[in-house]
Amino acid sequence: MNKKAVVSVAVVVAIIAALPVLGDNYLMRLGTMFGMYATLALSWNIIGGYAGYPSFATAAFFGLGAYTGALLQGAGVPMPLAWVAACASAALFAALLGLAILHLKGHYFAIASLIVGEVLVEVATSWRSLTGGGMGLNLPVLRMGVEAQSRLFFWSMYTLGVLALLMNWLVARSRLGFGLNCIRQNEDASAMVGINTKRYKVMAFTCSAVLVGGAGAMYASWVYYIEPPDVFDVLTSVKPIVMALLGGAGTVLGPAIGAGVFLVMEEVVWRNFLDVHSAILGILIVALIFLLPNGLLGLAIRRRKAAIVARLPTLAKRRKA
Amino acid sequence: MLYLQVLINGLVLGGLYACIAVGFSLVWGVLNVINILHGSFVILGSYVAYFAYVHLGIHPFYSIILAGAVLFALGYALQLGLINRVVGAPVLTTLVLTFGLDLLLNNAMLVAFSADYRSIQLANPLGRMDLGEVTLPLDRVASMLFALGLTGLLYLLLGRSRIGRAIVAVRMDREAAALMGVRVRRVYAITFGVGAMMAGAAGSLLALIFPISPLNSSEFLGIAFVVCVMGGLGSITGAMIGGLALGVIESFAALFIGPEHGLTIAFTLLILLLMFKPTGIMGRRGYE
Amino acid sequence: MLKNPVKNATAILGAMLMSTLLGVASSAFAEDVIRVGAPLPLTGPLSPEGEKQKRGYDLWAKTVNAEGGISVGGKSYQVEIEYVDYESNTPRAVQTAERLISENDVDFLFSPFGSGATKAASGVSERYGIPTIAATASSTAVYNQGYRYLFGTFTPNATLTDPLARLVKNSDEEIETVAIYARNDLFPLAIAEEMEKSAKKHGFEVVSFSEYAIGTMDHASALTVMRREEPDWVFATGYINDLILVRKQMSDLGLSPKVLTMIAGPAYQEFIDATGDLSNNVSSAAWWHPAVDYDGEGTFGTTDAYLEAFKEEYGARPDYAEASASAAGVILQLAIQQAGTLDPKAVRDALANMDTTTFYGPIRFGDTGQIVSLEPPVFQIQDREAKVIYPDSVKQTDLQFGGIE
Amino acid sequence: MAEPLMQIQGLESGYGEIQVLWGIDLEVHEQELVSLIGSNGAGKTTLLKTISGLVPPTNGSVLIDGEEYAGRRPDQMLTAGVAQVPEGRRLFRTMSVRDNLLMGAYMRPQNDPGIREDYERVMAMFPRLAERARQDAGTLSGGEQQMCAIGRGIMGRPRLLMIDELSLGLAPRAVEMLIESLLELNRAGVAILLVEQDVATALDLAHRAYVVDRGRIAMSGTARELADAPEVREAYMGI
Amino acid sequence: MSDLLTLEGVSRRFGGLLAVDNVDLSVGRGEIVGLIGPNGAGKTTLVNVITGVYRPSAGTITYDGRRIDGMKTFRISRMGVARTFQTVQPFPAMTARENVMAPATFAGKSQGIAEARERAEEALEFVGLGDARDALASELTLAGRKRLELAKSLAMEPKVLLLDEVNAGLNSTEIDEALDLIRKVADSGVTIIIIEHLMKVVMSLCSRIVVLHHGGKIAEGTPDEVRNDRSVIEAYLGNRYASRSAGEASDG
Repeated sequence: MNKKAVVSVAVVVAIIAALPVLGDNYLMRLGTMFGMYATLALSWNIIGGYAGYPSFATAAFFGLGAYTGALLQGAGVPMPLAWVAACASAALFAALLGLAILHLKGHYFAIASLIVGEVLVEVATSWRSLTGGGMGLNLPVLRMGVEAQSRLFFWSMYTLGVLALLMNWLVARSRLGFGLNCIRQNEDASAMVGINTKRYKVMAFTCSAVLVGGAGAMYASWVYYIEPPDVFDVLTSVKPIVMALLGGAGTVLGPAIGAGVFLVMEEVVWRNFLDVHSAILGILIVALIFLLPNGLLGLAIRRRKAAIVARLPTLAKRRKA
Repeated sequence: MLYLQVLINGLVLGGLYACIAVGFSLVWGVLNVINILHGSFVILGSYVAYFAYVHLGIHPFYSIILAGAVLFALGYALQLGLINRVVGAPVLTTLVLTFGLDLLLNNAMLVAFSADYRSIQLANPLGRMDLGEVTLPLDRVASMLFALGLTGLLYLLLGRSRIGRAIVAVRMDREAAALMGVRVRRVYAITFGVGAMMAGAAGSLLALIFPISPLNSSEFLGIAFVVCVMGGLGSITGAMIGGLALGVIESFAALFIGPEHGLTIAFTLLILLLMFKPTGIMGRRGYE
Repeated sequence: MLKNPVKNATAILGAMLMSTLLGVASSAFAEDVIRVGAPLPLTGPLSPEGEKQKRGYDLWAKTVNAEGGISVGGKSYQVEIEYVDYESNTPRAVQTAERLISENDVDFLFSPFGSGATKAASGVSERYGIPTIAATASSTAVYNQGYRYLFGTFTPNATLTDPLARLVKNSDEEIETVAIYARNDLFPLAIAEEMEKSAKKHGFEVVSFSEYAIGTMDHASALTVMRREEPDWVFATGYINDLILVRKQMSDLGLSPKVLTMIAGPAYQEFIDATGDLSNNVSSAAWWHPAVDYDGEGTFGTTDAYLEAFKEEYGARPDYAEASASAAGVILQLAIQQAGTLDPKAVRDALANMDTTTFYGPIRFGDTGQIVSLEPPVFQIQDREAKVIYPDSVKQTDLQFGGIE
Repeated sequence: MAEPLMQIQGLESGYGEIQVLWGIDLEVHEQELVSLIGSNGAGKTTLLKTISGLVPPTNGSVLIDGEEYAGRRPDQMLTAGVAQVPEGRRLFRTMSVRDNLLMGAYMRPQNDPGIREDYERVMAMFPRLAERARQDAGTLSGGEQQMCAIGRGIMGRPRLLMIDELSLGLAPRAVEMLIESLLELNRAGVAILLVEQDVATALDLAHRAYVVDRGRIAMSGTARELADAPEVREAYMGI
Repeated sequence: MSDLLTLEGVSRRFGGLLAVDNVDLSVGRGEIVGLIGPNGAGKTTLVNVITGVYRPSAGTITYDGRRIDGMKTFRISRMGVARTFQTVQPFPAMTARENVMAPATFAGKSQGIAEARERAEEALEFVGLGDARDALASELTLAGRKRLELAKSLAMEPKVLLLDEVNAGLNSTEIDEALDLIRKVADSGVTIIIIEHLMKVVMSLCSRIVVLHHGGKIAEGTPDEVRNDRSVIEAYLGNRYASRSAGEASDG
């Protein structure tokens, strides 16, 4: 990204951050959701977009973060500290899990990562003494005003989203991002050019978990009641993927844009079609696959590629100087 | 005796599981597509059987044919119209596509049939048979035998029939199959149709046993997943063995560790299996 | 068709924008309307329950509006219910509740389904000071949070299990052992725990208390183990699909206790339809039953009138969830009329001080906001029909033992 | 000379944006044995795949008995009598040898008594396959696999059999056996288009040959002419 | 001068197939060694064993005084063993420069992206792809992609370079260019092991030639010795042609 792009992104970020000025509670809630969705989609982007590993573990990280945060807050740990701990627990879990399953490829990896979430649901449901099982878990209610609360959660979640964006930007510019890009395109050749593929994949998987854990914990504090089927919902794994694909997986801004568009789409469909909103969402998803296979940002990239192809004949005819 | 009863419970359940999974496995193996629609296909099959019984008095065992035909047509059309265009695309594309289609189909069923649970009450149930302390629920056993029979039929179809050999050939080497004159896109559509057909047939057997509602689709999809990975994907015998194994494991886990942990145990085993032997119990040899 | 992705994308976005505008336009509101928000689980696993509640609310709103609406301070208001689907997802319920209050400007709120979601959403209405009526929340934990704007039409869970245990104990049958089988989920587990307490209180031996996971597709092992214990009484909880399956598998395995109690499936006609003769002699308890007979105030007035109206609208008998939803409407209506204003605080006070009778039964809320004036009926399915066996005032028949095949 | 069995004019094709064939002209007559030689990546395999319909041509024509077949599907090519034995054998590994051979007759009516006949013929031609008819094809040795692949090609009863890389990775003795069978097949009336890296073998067998270089026909002529051409000897035989 | 790379009794088995059979090989610093043999002789497998893609079933591999058999691929490559693939393996969606930057970043000694970019451009210039550096790898011609492979290997600043059929598919002009390039690389002090199909290339380039057949080493020596070795001729051409070819070869 060039300087101009960075500046314009920064301006947009700042404008959205000023949302509370409008004082509209519903907008604030949407803004908070946007922060959360952006965090999830951008985090998934690291493992799914850059490294090309179709991870369905987002729900596992999210739920784990939510329960870590909720349990710690329940035990009297201050909320911000509980959030940080949730990040840490999700990251640690991802690192260990990554060591165990990142040798799997394609569908097998997808399934393994999906099932991890299922196992955690079962554990959370069965371990009643700790998690309250199916009865769910209540968090301590915050002693502060309605407005202050909604501002607090908006800014917290939004900050997390911005952090996720920053993480993507840093990864994309670093050796890690470069290496992941290579792994996605050709893992064997990547090892051959000296990339420690296992380590890079585990790092990517960990990156894809750390902020999601935080998002889970914030979410728990925000709704102050969690239950296993909710925080480990499979949709929590699927939606970020759709968002990332929508915006453009493997790009820095794509997933954030996708999260925004998806949120708007979801809200619009949801409020206008009471009984058939999931069918309409389904149609939109199918349409996206066929009409926007590379996401919104893919349109721009396509143009750039076309320009290079136009120059090719000269290269093909090149002779020794 | 307790163990024998639990073993029988597990086998009866497992036979149905195998039948649920076999079509999913076939599609996965041949097209390399994870068909998220599979659970909804099963439910649709159940509805066909339900309405056939309630309105026409057709016993669910016979409506296997009807449900199979309806689902085959649906699957064939979906594949030819939509999914064929993304076969060979990255995992995520096909997954998200079938996910979207599933939202659509499931919602459509919800609107058409409502979420109310329905169940078939047979006019002449077979009842149960008591052998000492062991009880055989006969309708369930019959369903299971039908389920295994259908799975066996599919096995024969793939091994013996012309189209079956074409499907197997495409699965092994699509280009070589094309060189034999196999029309690959059509075989894909037929395979997807057959996968849906098996789901429909399984659905009509399940209509006798489980309450029917569109809400159950994710459970059936989950079972198909687990069985398929356990047995080795794309393998008919694998699905059969995986299904029976899952049924038995679930039953004994419920006995020894508690009914609320049956699924946890199955999932945990699955993760371990994936980690150490991702090709499933039967491995790659399981096919055919 | 795939040639021009830019154009396609523009078309998609354009369509989305259009529908947003339409959505906003349609939410412009009219005068002289009382707006009640109702977040419901219209899709997802709880959708059957959500649909029931919706039928109850709809019937009330339709009837009230047909009668000329609610008169407040000499002016008539029509009732409009704003439904939102929260997809059986609790936090989404909270979110929609907030959206209904802050954006759709609803005057009052009907809670989401069940104790869990009600509890989660009650914080929102409390913060905004919007009187909220919960039609399907029974857990005392929902009401003892110290909230002032939440009122519920279900008595605590123990009021269901206690009369049952007493009834069985006082019979001549020799019933000593109870096996409890519960879905590991908020309501089913809570009621099973109440049952355990009630059983112990009345001197039964609880031989087993086992749970099954949400989404369990086979109960054979658990029932096989239970069969070995030969319990006199089996008490199973869960949602209707679980209980249909449990009932069928009990029959498959030849588990025939003298008493079989299930909560909450048998209260619904669907259960009887789905299990046929197997439903016979299954006992249950619910907060309301069509066999009750009250003559009260507000829309519908008598239970008979309500049954009639329901039958005309839906061609069926209402069950407790549907009736409770309608009752929630009637209660709100009475409170508004009592207060003579739409001011939330005044309506809240009217609710807190309410002491009246409706088609649903006598209405009086305790300090926590939970109803205290009802005696939930116990019933048993006989000849494929639910018949009340307790309390004596509305009793239709006696509890039958055995006959569970 | 009679009309060629297959006549190709100006054929172009490739993969996506990469063009591989740049205007190929080639013909094969009835009962002829024609070799295609050229280095790795010259486009020989792409040429065969384009003819058999696996790769769509972007330009040019493929005439079979004077009728246009360019861009047809593989099954239509088979019906026209053109079969291909792909590079690397590509057997159906966990099917038995017998089932592999029967797959070769996929296009023919199932009750065609000729299938049985042809099966016996293949078995007679390759007695080693007869011994292993029930075995999985994947368990065969390289030479046996090539026999099976060629047998599979024969089972379609083609008039023209295109064979890609006959000797690839095979022991010399196995290659010699295969060559004998091919010559026998050719004598029985089947035209053969052979792609072969081993230029000496290819030229020794064929009536005529083409040299493919970077997607174009660089030279053509009788096998003897090409074998004696110094360019060919230098570039491809390394001697 | 000690040998840079030594293989002792290296075998690799795949199921029932012995793809590499008890091969001994030692390569000195600065040598250009040719590895030839008919298709399927096990050449590529041997390269894969050396570079750690496959673990040898038996035998030891010593490089620069250290055992490397069983090491991970990326470690071996970081120690200075580079290879090109027979079928080119670029990162298709990256530009040529990015492709070459990858090894420069991960296996080379470059510090930071800027330096890797510089290295990459040097390597591209060296192989004559300077003008094509912004083209996507998937859009290069075959010859271009082969050069790209070479540039990638060079960017690793290797001590040993394994070239797997770099000339396959090239026409004779391109081959001449490639040969010049390989000599240039060798002159810069890199040890080269080259797998080749074309005798002409091997003969003109190599100081020593090793012949593999059915996984085993059947001959080793100078180009002249190998070319006149009867078993080599037999393996290559089949005995039908052995006598003729041998005769002509000795004439030439």
